[in-house]
Order: sequence, then structure tokens, then C-alpha cells
Amino acid sequence: MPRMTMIEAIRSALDVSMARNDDVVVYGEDVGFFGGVFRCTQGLQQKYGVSRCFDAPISESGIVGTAIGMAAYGLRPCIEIQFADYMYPAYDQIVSEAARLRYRSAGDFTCPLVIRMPTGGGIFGGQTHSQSPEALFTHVSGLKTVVPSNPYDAKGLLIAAIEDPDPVIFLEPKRLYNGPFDGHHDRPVTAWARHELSEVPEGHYTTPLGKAVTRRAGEAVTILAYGTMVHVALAAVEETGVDAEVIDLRTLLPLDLETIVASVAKTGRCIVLHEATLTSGFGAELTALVQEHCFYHLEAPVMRVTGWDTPYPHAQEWDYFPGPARLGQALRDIVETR
Amino acid sequence: MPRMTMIEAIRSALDVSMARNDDVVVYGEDVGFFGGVFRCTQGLQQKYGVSRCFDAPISESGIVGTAIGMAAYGLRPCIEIQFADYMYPAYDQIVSEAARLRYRSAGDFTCPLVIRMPTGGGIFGGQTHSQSPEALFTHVSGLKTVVPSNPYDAKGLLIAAIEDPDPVIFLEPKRLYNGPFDGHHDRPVTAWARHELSEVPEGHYTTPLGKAVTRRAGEAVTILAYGTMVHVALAAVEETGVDAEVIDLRTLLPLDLETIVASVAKTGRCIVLHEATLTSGFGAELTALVQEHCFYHLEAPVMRVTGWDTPYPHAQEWDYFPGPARLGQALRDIVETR
Amino acid sequence: MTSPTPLHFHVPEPASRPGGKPDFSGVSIPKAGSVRRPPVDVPPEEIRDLAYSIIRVLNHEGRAIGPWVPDLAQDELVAGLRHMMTLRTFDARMQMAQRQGKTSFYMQHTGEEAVSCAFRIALGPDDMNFPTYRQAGLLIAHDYPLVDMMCQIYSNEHDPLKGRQLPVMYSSKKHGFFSISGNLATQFVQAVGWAMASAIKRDNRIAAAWIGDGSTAESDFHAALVFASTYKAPVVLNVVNNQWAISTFQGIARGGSGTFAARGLGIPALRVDGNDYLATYAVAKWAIERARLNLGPTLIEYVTYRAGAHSTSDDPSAYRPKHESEEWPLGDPVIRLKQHLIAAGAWSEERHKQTEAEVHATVIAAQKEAEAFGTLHSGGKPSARDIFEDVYAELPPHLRRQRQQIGV
Amino acid sequence: MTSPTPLHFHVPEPASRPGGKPDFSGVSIPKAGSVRRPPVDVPPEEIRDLAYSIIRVLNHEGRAIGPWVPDLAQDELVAGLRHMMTLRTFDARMQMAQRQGKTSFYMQHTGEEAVSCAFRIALGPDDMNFPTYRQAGLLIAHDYPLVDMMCQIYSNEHDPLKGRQLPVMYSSKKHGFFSISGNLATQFVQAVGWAMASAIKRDNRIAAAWIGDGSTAESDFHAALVFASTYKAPVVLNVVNNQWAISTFQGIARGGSGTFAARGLGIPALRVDGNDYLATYAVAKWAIERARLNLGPTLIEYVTYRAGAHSTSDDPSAYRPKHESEEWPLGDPVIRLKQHLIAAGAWSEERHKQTEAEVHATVIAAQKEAEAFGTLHSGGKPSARDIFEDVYAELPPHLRRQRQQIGV
Ligand SMILES: Cc1ncc(C[n+]2csc(CCOP(=O)(O)OP(=O)(O)O)c2C)c(N)n1
Ligand SMILES: Cc1ncc(C[n+]2csc(CCOP(=O)(O)OP(=O)(O)O)c2C)c(N)n1
Ligand SMILES: [Mg+2]
Ligand SMILES: [Mg+2]
Repeated sequence: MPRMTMIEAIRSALDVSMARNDDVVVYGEDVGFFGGVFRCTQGLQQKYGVSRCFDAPISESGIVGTAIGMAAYGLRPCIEIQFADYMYPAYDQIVSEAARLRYRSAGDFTCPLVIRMPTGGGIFGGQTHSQSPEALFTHVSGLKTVVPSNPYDAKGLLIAAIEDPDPVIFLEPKRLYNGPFDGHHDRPVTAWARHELSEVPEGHYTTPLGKAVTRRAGEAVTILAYGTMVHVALAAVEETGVDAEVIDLRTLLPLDLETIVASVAKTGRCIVLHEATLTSGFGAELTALVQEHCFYHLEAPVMRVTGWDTPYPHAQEWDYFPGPARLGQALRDIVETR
Repeated sequence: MPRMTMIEAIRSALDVSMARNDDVVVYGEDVGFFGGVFRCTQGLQQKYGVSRCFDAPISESGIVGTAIGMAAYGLRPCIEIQFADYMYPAYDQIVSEAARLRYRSAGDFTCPLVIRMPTGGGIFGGQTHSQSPEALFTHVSGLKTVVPSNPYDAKGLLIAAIEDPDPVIFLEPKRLYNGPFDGHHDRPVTAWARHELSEVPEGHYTTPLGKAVTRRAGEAVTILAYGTMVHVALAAVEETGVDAEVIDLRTLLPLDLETIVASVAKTGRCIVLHEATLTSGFGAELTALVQEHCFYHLEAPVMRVTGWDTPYPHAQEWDYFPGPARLGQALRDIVETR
Repeated sequence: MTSPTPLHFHVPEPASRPGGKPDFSGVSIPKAGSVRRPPVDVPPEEIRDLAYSIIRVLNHEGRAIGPWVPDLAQDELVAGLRHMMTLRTFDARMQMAQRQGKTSFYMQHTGEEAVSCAFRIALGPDDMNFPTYRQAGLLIAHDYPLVDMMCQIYSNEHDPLKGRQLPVMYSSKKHGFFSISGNLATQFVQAVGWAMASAIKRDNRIAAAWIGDGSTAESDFHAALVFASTYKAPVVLNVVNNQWAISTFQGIARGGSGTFAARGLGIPALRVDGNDYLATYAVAKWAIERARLNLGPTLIEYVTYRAGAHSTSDDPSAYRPKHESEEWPLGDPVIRLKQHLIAAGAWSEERHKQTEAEVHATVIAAQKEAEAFGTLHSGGKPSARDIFEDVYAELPPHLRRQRQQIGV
Repeated sequence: MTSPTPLHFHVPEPASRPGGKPDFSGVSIPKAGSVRRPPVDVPPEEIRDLAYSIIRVLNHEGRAIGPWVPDLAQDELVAGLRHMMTLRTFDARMQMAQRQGKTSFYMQHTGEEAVSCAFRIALGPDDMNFPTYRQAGLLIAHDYPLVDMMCQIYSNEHDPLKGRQLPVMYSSKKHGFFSISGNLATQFVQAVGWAMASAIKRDNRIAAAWIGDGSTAESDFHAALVFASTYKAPVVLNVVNNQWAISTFQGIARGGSGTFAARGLGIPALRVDGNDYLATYAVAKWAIERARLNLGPTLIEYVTYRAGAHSTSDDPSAYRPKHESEEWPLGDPVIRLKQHLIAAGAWSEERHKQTEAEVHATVIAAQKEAEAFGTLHSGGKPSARDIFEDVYAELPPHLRRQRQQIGV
């Protein structure tokens, strides 16, 4: 099986989807001729023509708004917002329109739409190239929200998202594009090629939305993570020696609550991990659900290890990023609590 | 002391603030000549002139964007978004700009700005006149978020917000504008005049941001509520006879965690109540905080009683709205749990 | 160089306010028949002046004159008149039903009936409108059942939208009527996307975008213009300038140019007398043909007047002179078309009265039928189950749990 | 009526792509001195044509001709030349510093130096710019310390923004330079608000808004135009058309009109040769005076060319012909001003060389000084404490708890 980076896997998902279905169209800022600033759409315009893959004006609201019209027409737009930090001008179209079209029209009009956005930090991108706005989507009824952590899932989930009948927010952890990253920013960069989940089939397959996966089984504590944080979790577990179970959520909404509850019921302890700011982050929802569903199993409060409640700073990136040191400390603390 | 409705109290806060400080300006859609669709700004243009209170084009992004420029100049804009449901076009300006200006410029430029918005349901307003988007603000570092539940607080909090050096989101539960509402939609409407918190001083006073207040002391369970839900909570407590402590949060961020923790430590049980959809609502954050800080006191999982995870429907308003029946059931359930 | 005098702040004000005399002297109105009719493939830069004029067909005596006289047979005009009369009667009945507590809310079209009724006739059956809340004429002129409209307004058990939407927020794919959003302007850019899709698929369907004067200030209006212009999308961009946006007069949204049609980006723009059924139809037809021939978008400003209140929640006497609507220089669209037909010998006062009675009877019969299915607070209702359906194509686990909680 | 041929989708393409021959034949350039200069209180409708032309002062031989020749003394021009040279040298050094890993990111101005350098000179000391990331000339021409700029770029312990902002996102109230946002176009409407505030306060300060060609597609561009036009705000609305938005050519944002200046709403609009220091200054001065006299906003399009890469993360050879910049018909702003001064007898090749050396020495000295305070990955750093400051005026309890967690 070929080895792919996350970028290649995403490109392959788009390619496979465009080849199978003429209704799949791809556009966004710099997406057409150039192939996107992260090159996820490279070669697609050449292969499928300017009607299927093209450059858009710098108007996120226009990009999403036109895509909604296209989806209502019957196309399957898979659009790119250059950075998740730039989705705010499109937020009205996403929240008030894409998410509600089916409901409003009692199913007469639908909105099968995928909005891809690079998300998260770790690239010295400062406050407008580092954000993790997933909680701003999970609060919105009618949206599905997906965050892959590796090339294999990225491709399978993206194809599933494109084939889904409803609007899907597809958040791509940009720090993972070219290699796995466990938060050890001062160690040499590793390539995907050496990671088992970079083995990606060339053709069509899907990874179902709404299903989490256990990346590491363990007994002492459950770590709930997604995107880059899955790698941070695995690193911290290895370094601390704490026998943690690491769950990669993959889809935040609909959430695979069953897998979570089964794990926490077993371990009795839970740490929620994300890059986004703490307050009202998706970790709050996870914490609330875990305490609702596993209350009598919990031996310690659910802990949240997250970014701070500040804008994402440039120079102090590694003081902000919840890396393996911070998680490691939390792991040691939580297993000692009773 | 005069009796005021919530509308009159808000108008009085604006009037007092404009009279004391020439830098306070008020504008928004239909806000000038007409005095706002809820009449909160009635008479202000006549009193202070068109330069201090005026009509704006229908562009929420323009309203907030210009207000940021004005605040940076040194004015104190207190602007109105006609319904909270229409804040999305301004969300970029609120999140990326107002909330971050002080941080970005290391304090060189600041943004003392108040954004008033009618919020919440209960008026058969359908999906675009009923939303409660508070969690979309509490997730944003740099914003303060306030929700008054009565005329006295509304005035004191609004003056405090206008005098605050940072941007404040001021959510006005529209169902409370003309009278208290406890969720019993089929009972006669009551007027503010008969409520003790409609006694409002005419002049200047402030209610500090960041301080909750206990509306009813109790031993059996703590109810955390804000806005309209405070009245629903008090009604349900009375009807069930459960000896609940009802806390009116007033400010969601910064949150008065001390008051919350002291109460739950005492009661050992907690219900979080809000109109907004459940998933990633502000109740998730409250639940997470309570279980983090009161874990060893909790005798039952924190329960959330909220709107459903759907758009706000028109005809089924009372099936959607978390009224005293739903809360009453939760109260009975939680005191029986152990 | 620096002026010694301080700056001062300018806030536009309408010509008159309550208590004052209505004053439309600022609205300059060219003679009917006086504006030229270019071919549909005219280069946009050659018709920039048309954005500052007003195309009119019907003159004072009700005669149709000039190059824009459309190719409409008299029975088509009679049908058009009947559509407008139906809409007006429908409005009156539903306004009253709201006052009687049968529904929560209603919005009238009074004075603007020609715009949507005439446009619908110019459009093809497979085209799609992206309307605002003030274009029910698009449904009525396309024979969408009045009963269905009313059931939506009553949120009753036959409401096609299952009680979820505010009254008048209709939706019907089959009738080329896109789901109305409560959020202004969002649909304008969606229309452009729909039109782009038609071109991408190499179909021949076109889209019509709708927006009010006040809402052109919204961001999505700009996005729509940018995308339509960039991709030459087959879309007609309709701006209904009815002079008011709730209490806010059009000068607050229009900016200095005195026209909504001159918004640049190289999109050809026409301005038309929106109370003139014939002119409205003719201009719509021109723009629709342009789009159909892949010549790209056209922006049309319909100059009209909102004679009624903004909605049932509004009282215009607080912000404009009471009898302003009577002074509106472009008259009433129903009366003008009626007079044209009479002048043309195809209509009479008696036939008009008779039609009025027929229309009234039809609307009342529909209302009876609709009310048999319930009104907002009594009779048949949509189910609480419907709250949870259609959020997604399939009910996800968390919504299933929530639905169980209310036991439906 | 309905065309039998299917629609097709139109996507604009630039005149040439990598491997092709650069082609600017589509850019029509009027002769220097040929565009009239109206008085600043001209009614906007009388100068609509200026939005489609290009105001130019310097001709091929470097002579300044026509009605727009500004009132600038030769030493002022020499100072302007030095500003542009400083900016170019600064760019070169910082670009290199980024390559050397001393910072994460940098953005150059190459080819566009005249725009911001000339504009700053035309502006008053109390006015406020709302810049994008490509107007560092506003700081340099206003004697903001190069060292401070570099400390910002290095995010070092003397960074005035405490390491929080991406390199080049400067901010200085004292120097009339508003905090730069990473989000495009947001500042455009903020500038209008600042200008409105000045008018509300009856002060005499004006604002200058800045935006790139690509970013005019953003919603806030429209909001700015609507508000500026409605309230006649004392603001200059600057659009820097450097032909590219990262890899996207200006045709994707411009729409059909071929100009960014013709955006309607009745705002007077000028188009100017952005590589002509004198013309740029003269046009800026005209618009600034208009604003100062309370005559309202002016929109200016600066026609220029982004000769370098978009940023250090970009490689333009992937999307445009390699030597396109050399073919740009409006030349290089530094060379053009230099030639003008030589033609006027106020400059020479030797003085230019000597100035080049001086500028180089100054920039290098500043760089040394800045690097002594640290660079991104070595030396002095802002504190982790600074993460938590300035989120609010006062540290709220939850941030105090979080700060305690990292023990600073
Ligand atoms: C985004 C948004 N902002 C504000 C409103 C509230 N609102 C509803 S209708 C209206 C006036 C619209 O005026 P116009 O566009 O002229 O349309 P008209 O009502 O005159 O047909 C306003 C401000 C809204 N529905 N959506
Ligand atoms: C809201 C938003 N969307 C997208 C981006 C990413 N982005 C940064 S610069 C740029 C191109 C801007 O082009 P233009 O406005 O022409 O300015 P120039 O770089 O040419 O000076 C883009 C798309 C952004 N910063 N903000
Ligand atoms: Mg209107
Ligand atoms: Mg550019």
C-alpha cells in the first residue's frame, strides 16, 4: 500500500471523490491553479477542469454562501477555508443557513457540503493561523464536525464527509500535514512515512463518521483526544508510564459516546485534551457528558488539559500549547487522586 | 423609588450614561429616530442629538466594526444588534477584533464597547428571534458576557458594562422586557410593577460585573441559572417544594465561581439551566467547573436542563423551552439520586 | 491646508417625518417610454446611465408606450391583475387572522404586488427564486396552493414546514421558491451559487436573487455581486427598493449615489418602476434572457413603496407621515394595471368588481380549509416529534436520547 | 426564448501563467499629465470617469507634468526616496533573517514602496492609519524606530507587542498606525468608525483605511463603503491593487468593471499610478483635504505590482511567469523617483550610491541592536506571563488560576 502524508491523503480523497462523482466540486482561495496554500488540491484543476476546481475571491462568506446554493442545486461542494481562523466571516452562512436548511424546509432542500479548514497550532502561526474553533461548530445543531489525526483516517473520513447528506465541518490539524507531531517541538521532525497510519489505499474507502477509535488500551485513566492531541497523548503516556487508554474521537459530533463511556467506566478516571481555549471549549462538553454518564465510576474529577483562555500567542507558542509535559503532569496527578 | 420595566431600566441606563459622559454613543438598526424595535433607545436621539444616537445601515458587521474604530478613538459606543440571532455577520469583528485589540497592541489600543442584543425565546419568534448564543461568546477570550434577569440588575449591569474598559456582550432576555416570565406561558402575563426588582433608582449606580447573586437560599440542590431561567427556577422550586438554592449568575464571564462552589459544596447537588441548545452550551462549562471544583461534595451527577439540540421551532415553542415542568422533574429526580 | 473648522457628523434624514407633509420631490421620475432598450448582449459599460434612470412603460393615462412595452397578451395581463388582487386579499385576510390571534406574525406586500407577480411570469418553470419574506407573489403567480401558504402561516398539522418556521417563511422546491431565512441577505449569495451550479452542470436553469433596499447594506449582498460578476453567473439580482427598512429610510443604506442599481463590479444594472406591471415584466424578461444566454448577471432595482407596516409588529406612523403612501408618485400597481386594461378596452369597472368578489371568495374558501387543519393555538398541531426530525438526514444518538426525554 | 445551448461556467484567468510570456497588454495606461484635476469639492457624479483612468505625473523621461504635479520641495522628494530605499533594504534584511531562522515569517513590499511612503507624508500627525501588512512605509516615513520594528519581527524581549503577534503585525498609536489584524479587511470598516468618531467629537483628525485588491471581495470592504458613504465619514479608503492576492490574480476579485475604484455608493473615486511617488502623493493629498474639509470619503485605487513573493511562505513562480515583474509597465517606484530627481538636477548616480550605502549601514546597525535583544529562537524572550496580560484590563480570576498553573 502506498505511504501518504496527510496532505496527500486529503488530496487523494478529493481525487477519488471527484472521479467517482461529477457533482463534487472543489474551490476556495488559491485552491485552483496553485493547488491551495497547503497544496491539498494540487493537480485537481488540471485533472478535472476549471469548472470542478477553481479559485475563489477572498470572501469566506461568499465561498460558503455559494456552496450552499450549489449543494441545494444538487452538487457536492467540498470547499476550503484557507485557515480555520478565517471562517468567522462565513459563520452566519454556516450556522444560520447550511446547518438549518434541511430543518427549515422540512427536508425539501438539503445541504450536502463539506467545509475543510486547516486548524490548530504548532507552526508559529500566531493568533490567526493557530486557532481551534471546533466548539463553535459543535454548539450548532445541524452540523457534523470531524477532526482526523492521521492520513488513513483523513482520507476515509473526508470521503465519508463528502458522501454525507448533511453539512460537515472538516478540521485538518495543520501541524500534522507533513508528519506526526507529539508536541516535542525541540526534537527532529518525523515524517509520516514511518507511521503505520500513513499506509493509505489508493482507491475508495470510507471511515464512518461518528465512530471513535481506541489508539491505546489502558486501565488507569482514559484520555479523550482528537487531531494533533492524539499524538501528544500517546507520547505523554509512554513517557509517564501511566497505563492510560487513549481514545481518538475522530468525529466530535455526532459523538461516539458509547466508546467513551465504556472506557471511563473501566478506568474510572478521565482527562480531556485539546488545543482550544479552556472555557466553553469542546472539553467542557466532554467533561459534562462523562460526569453525567460515568458519575458512579469516577474516582477523580475529569481533568481538562487545554490551551489557555487567551489569544494564541506567537513567541510563547510552547507555553501555550498543551504538550506532553503538561499532560504528563496531569496524568501523574490524576492517577494519584482518589 | 420608581418602578421600571426591563426596557425602561435599560433606557434609563443609557440615558444616565449618555448624560454623564459625552463619549457614550448609541446606534444600531432602527435605534435612532424610532427608538429601536423594542423601544430601548426611545427618546435618546431627541435628547442627545443625532450625533449621539442614530440609525445604522443593516450591516451588523459594519455596526460592530465602526464601533471598534470609535472605541479605539476614545468613544464609548453602546450599540444594539436587533436580535442576538443576527449577530453572526458581526461575529468576525467581535471575536477577531474587539476581543483581541488590547492583547494585540499590548494595551496601546483598547476597545471599551458594549454590544446589546435581545436574546432567548418565549415570544413565538421562531428560529431567528429566539436564540441564546451566549456560549459562542464565553468561548472567546477577551469578551465579557452579561445576562440580567430583572430591571434593577439590567440597569446596574449595563452602566457597569458601559464603564468597563473592555468589550462586553450584553444579552437582554427579550421575554423579560415587559414582565417577569416563569415559563408558565398559559397563565396571565404579569407586569414588572409587582416585582420587587422593578424598583430602580433614577440616577447612577452600578451592579458589578462578575458577581452572582443567590435569589433563594436552599439546602437540597443548587440551581445555576441566568436571564429568564432564573424565574423559571424560582417557579419550579416553589411548585416542587424542593429546597433548592437558586443562583442568578448575572455575568457568565468572568464567572463568580466562588459563589457557585460554596453553594454546591453545601447542597451536594447541582442543576444547570439554560434555554440554549445542550451540546457545547454554557451549561457544559458550568458542569465541568462544578465537577472539577466540587467533585468530593457531589452526591449526584450535575444535571443539565436546556433547550434541545435543534433549531428553535415556532409552533413547538413550549415543547422546546425548558420550562418549570421539565425543571421540576429534574429537581425531583436529582434529590432522589444518591 | 488643514481646515480650521472642526468636522461635523452627518446623518441622513428622510424628507419628512410624522406631522410633516409627505415629500417625494427628491425622487426624479422619467416619463414613461423615455428610456432606451439596449439589446441583451450590450456591453455593460455602455448602459451605466440606466442605473440612474427609471424604466417605465405605463403612462398617466394607462397607455403602454416606448421600447420596453412587453409582449404580453391581454389575457396574460388579466391573469397578472388577478394575481396581484389575490395577493392583496390574501394579505388582508392573514393580517386580520394575526390580529385575531390565529397566528403569531404576518408580513404584507401592499403596494409592491407587481414586482414578484410580474417577475414570476417572466421566469421559466425550472428556475429558482431565492426570495425574502415579501415575495409571496412568486408563489401566487405560480399557482402554489393558497391553502398550503395558510397552513404554513397557521403552523397547523398540514403546515408543509411542520410548524418549524415563522409565518410567511415558505419553502417549495417544486415551485422554484427557496426556503426563506430570517437572516437578511444570506439568500442573495446562495442564489449566485445555485446559478453557478447550473452553469457547472451545463444545464439551462437560472436563479433569481431577492433583497430589500435596507438589506443591501449586508455583507452577503457584496459577496453575491463579487461572485456573480467574477463567474458571470446566470442570475438575476433583484433589489426591491420599497423606500423603507422597518423604520429606516432608504437613504441610510443607499449611500451617496441615489440608486441601488449603480453598485459597480461591471454588472449591468437596470432601474425600473416597480409599480408598473408591464415595465417590471419587461425588465425581468430582459435580464432573464441575458442570464439564459450565458451573458451573466443583471442587477435590477425595482422602485416601489411599502404602503403597509413592515410587519404585524410594526407601526409606521411613528416614523413617517401618516398619508405618505398616498403621495407616492408611482401610484398603486393594482390600480395602474386595471386602468391600463380598461384603457385598452380589455377590462371594466364591473369586471374588476366581479373579480374582486371572486378573489375574495377563493381566499376565504382557502382560509376555511386551512383553519380546519388548525391555527397556531387551537386545533391540529405539528407533533413535538417534528422538533427532532430533519436536523440531520438520520436521527443521531444524542437527538434520539433527547426525543426520548420528552417521550414522543 | 430559452436558449437551446447549455450554460457554461466562466472562470477568469490571468493573461499568462508560468512558462508563458508576461502580458500586460490588458492594462491600459494613460499618458502622464493627461487626467484632469477637479477641485476637492467636486460633486462625485461629475468625476465618475476618473475611476476608470489612471492619474500619472512622472513621464517616461522622469519629468513631472500636468495638473497633478504636487507641491513638494526637492528635499522632500529626496527624503521620500530615502524612505523607499530604507523600506527596500529593511525588507531585504528581514527576508534574509527569516531564511536564517531568526524569525518565523516576513512579508515584503518590493515594488509597492511609493504607496505607503508617499501617503504618510501627505497625512497629518494626528491622523490614523488602519493598515494591512504591506504598509510598513507608513512607519518608516514617519520615523518609527527601525529597531522597534525589528524587535517586533524577532518577537524578542523588546518587542513592543510582547511576542504576541506574528512578525510585521506592528502597532503604534503614537505613530498613527493601528494594530494590524491577521484577518483581512476588518480594519477597513474600523477606519470608518474612527473617522466617524472624529466627526462626532468635532475634532479634525481623519482616518486612512487600507486594503489589498484581493481583500476587497471581503464583506467588510462593503460595510466600510456603506458606512463611509452614509455618514460622509472623513476617511480615505485606499485600495492597493498590486495585481495579486497570494496566487490569485486580481481578476478574481475585481469583477467585470476592470477597476476597483468604481465601486459605487456615490463615493468619489480616483485611480492612480501607485509606482509614481508624485502622483500618489498628490492624489492622497487631494483626498485627505477633502476629508479634512468634511466633504466625506474618497476611494483611491493605487495601481501597482507585487514584485516579490506574497510572504516568506510563498513561491510565485508556481503561478505566474518568472519575469513578469520586469515587464510591469509602471516600472519601479524607487528608480522612477531617482530618475526624476536626476532629471531635475537634484540627484546623481553617485549620491544615490552613497545614500544606498548609508541606508544599508543604518538598517544593519538597527538590526544589530535588535538582535542584541534576542531573535525568535535565541536570546531575550518575552515572558510566559505576557500570555495572560492584556486579555482584559484586569486579570480575571480564571486567568489568574491558569497563570498559576504554569507557575509564572
Ligand atoms: C441579519 C439580520 N439583521 C436584522 C434583521 C431584522 N430585520 C428584519 S426585516 C428588516 C428590514 C429589512 O428592510 P429591507 O431590506 O428594505 O426589506 P423590506 O422589509 O423593506 O422588504 C430588519 C432590519 C434580520 N432579519 N436579519
Ligand atoms: C479573512 C481572511 N481570509 C484569508 C486570509 C489569508 N490571506 C492572507 S493574505 C491573502 C491575500 C490578500 O491579497 P490582497 O488583498 O491582494 O493583498 P496583498 O497581499 O496583495 O497585499 C490571503 C488570502 C486572511 N488573512 N484573512
Ligand atoms: Mg425596504
Ligand atoms: Mg494584492
